[in-house]
Amino acid sequence: MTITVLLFASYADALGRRSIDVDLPDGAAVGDLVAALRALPGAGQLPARPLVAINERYARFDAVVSPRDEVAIIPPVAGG
Amino acid sequence: MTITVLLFASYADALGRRSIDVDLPDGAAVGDLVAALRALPGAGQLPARPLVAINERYARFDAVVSPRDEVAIIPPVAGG
Amino acid sequence: MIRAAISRDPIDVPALLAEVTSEGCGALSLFVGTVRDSNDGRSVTGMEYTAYEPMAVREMHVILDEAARAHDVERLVLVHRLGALALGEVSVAIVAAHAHRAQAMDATRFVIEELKRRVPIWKREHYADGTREWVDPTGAHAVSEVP
Amino acid sequence: MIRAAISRDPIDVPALLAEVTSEGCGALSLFVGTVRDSNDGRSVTGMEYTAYEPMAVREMHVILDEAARAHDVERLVLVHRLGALALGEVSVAIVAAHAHRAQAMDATRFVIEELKRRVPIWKREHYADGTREWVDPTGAHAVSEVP
Repeated sequence: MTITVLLFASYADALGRRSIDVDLPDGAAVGDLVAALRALPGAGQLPARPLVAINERYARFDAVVSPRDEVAIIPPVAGG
Repeated sequence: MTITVLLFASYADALGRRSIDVDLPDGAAVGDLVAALRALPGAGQLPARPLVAINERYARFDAVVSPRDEVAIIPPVAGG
Repeated sequence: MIRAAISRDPIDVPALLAEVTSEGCGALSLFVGTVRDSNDGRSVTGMEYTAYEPMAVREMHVILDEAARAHDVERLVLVHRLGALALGEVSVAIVAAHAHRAQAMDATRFVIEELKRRVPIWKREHYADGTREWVDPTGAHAVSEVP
Repeated sequence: MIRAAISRDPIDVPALLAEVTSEGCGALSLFVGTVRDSNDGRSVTGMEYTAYEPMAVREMHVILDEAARAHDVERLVLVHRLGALALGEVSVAIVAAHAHRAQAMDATRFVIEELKRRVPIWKREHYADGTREWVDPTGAHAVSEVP
């Protein structure tokens, strides 16, 4: 399956784009998605365990993703 | 000696005036002044140990008063 | 920039915010007290504030100095209104600015708590039934002893 | 009256104060964050805010609901600015009104602390030397692991 991942701020800068498609086996979890992302060129700046949101909610690393989900990698937040 | 005592809010209402002269022996303390005040007509509403200020600072009951001091009886404060 | 004042005119809150604002401060905290339409279940129509003015201003300055020292705040303003106030009018405003938020909020809170504890200001509530009464936050009636 | 919003236009703080004011509320608390002229010893010339907007607004609402429940507050507004901000401009404003002061101040503080902890908003500082950098409050560099 192909998952489209939203990128923001420093992570978007690191990968040079605002979103990226990642190919994953069916039933893959957030952790698998992060591992696949980190193997991409320019993605060395991503931490091993970044915050990840699925459908606008923070998700655990073992949460399963599906192509219908809106998935986002969340850099350390700095509002205020 | 004669001490002029400033009155405010509910205490001014109770005694029907904004200040009152109290005759006291030389060397009298705050406690003596309060006792003398409470013996006056209408002063029954004064508590036995009201807050008292001498020269714009809260004073202890054993502080000595002099005719040169500005003395005030302070009702329970309610600012804000 | 530390200022304490008593005012018989309405308090201009936006002007106070502008007064403490500084490009060196990333955090600004404000507390405002206003005249409320009820108290202890009674319907209130207005409030009348009075003070032992020179001592009140003196105590307000002492409190600001203590707050500035305790919370490392250099931009702090406290203004208290006196006179007859209508419902919703501002009776007191405290603004603090600091590089960081904790100090600004701590200073504001310290000032309102201490003001209520020891500044010689009094208020008389006017009720819908035409009566009026001095507010005694100690809960004591005038005939009781102050604790 | 609970409202969370993101704004690309300047935040009108006096309008927010008026929005939560009510004759039933005797206490009003405001916190404002502004762009500061220095950070960690570096001279700052401006700030750029960006967000994962739908999630940010969603989290802001969740925080306000938690604050309302925890502190019994019914009048609470949170607005966060996005875009390019000059020094001194307001980046975030929180206002809470309540009958009593403790609840208004507690709610305001809860909201700013939680906003900084979990709302997906980011800021990039622009420095006097022409460089710019995303702010990372975790203290980690982009190459380090998030704790």
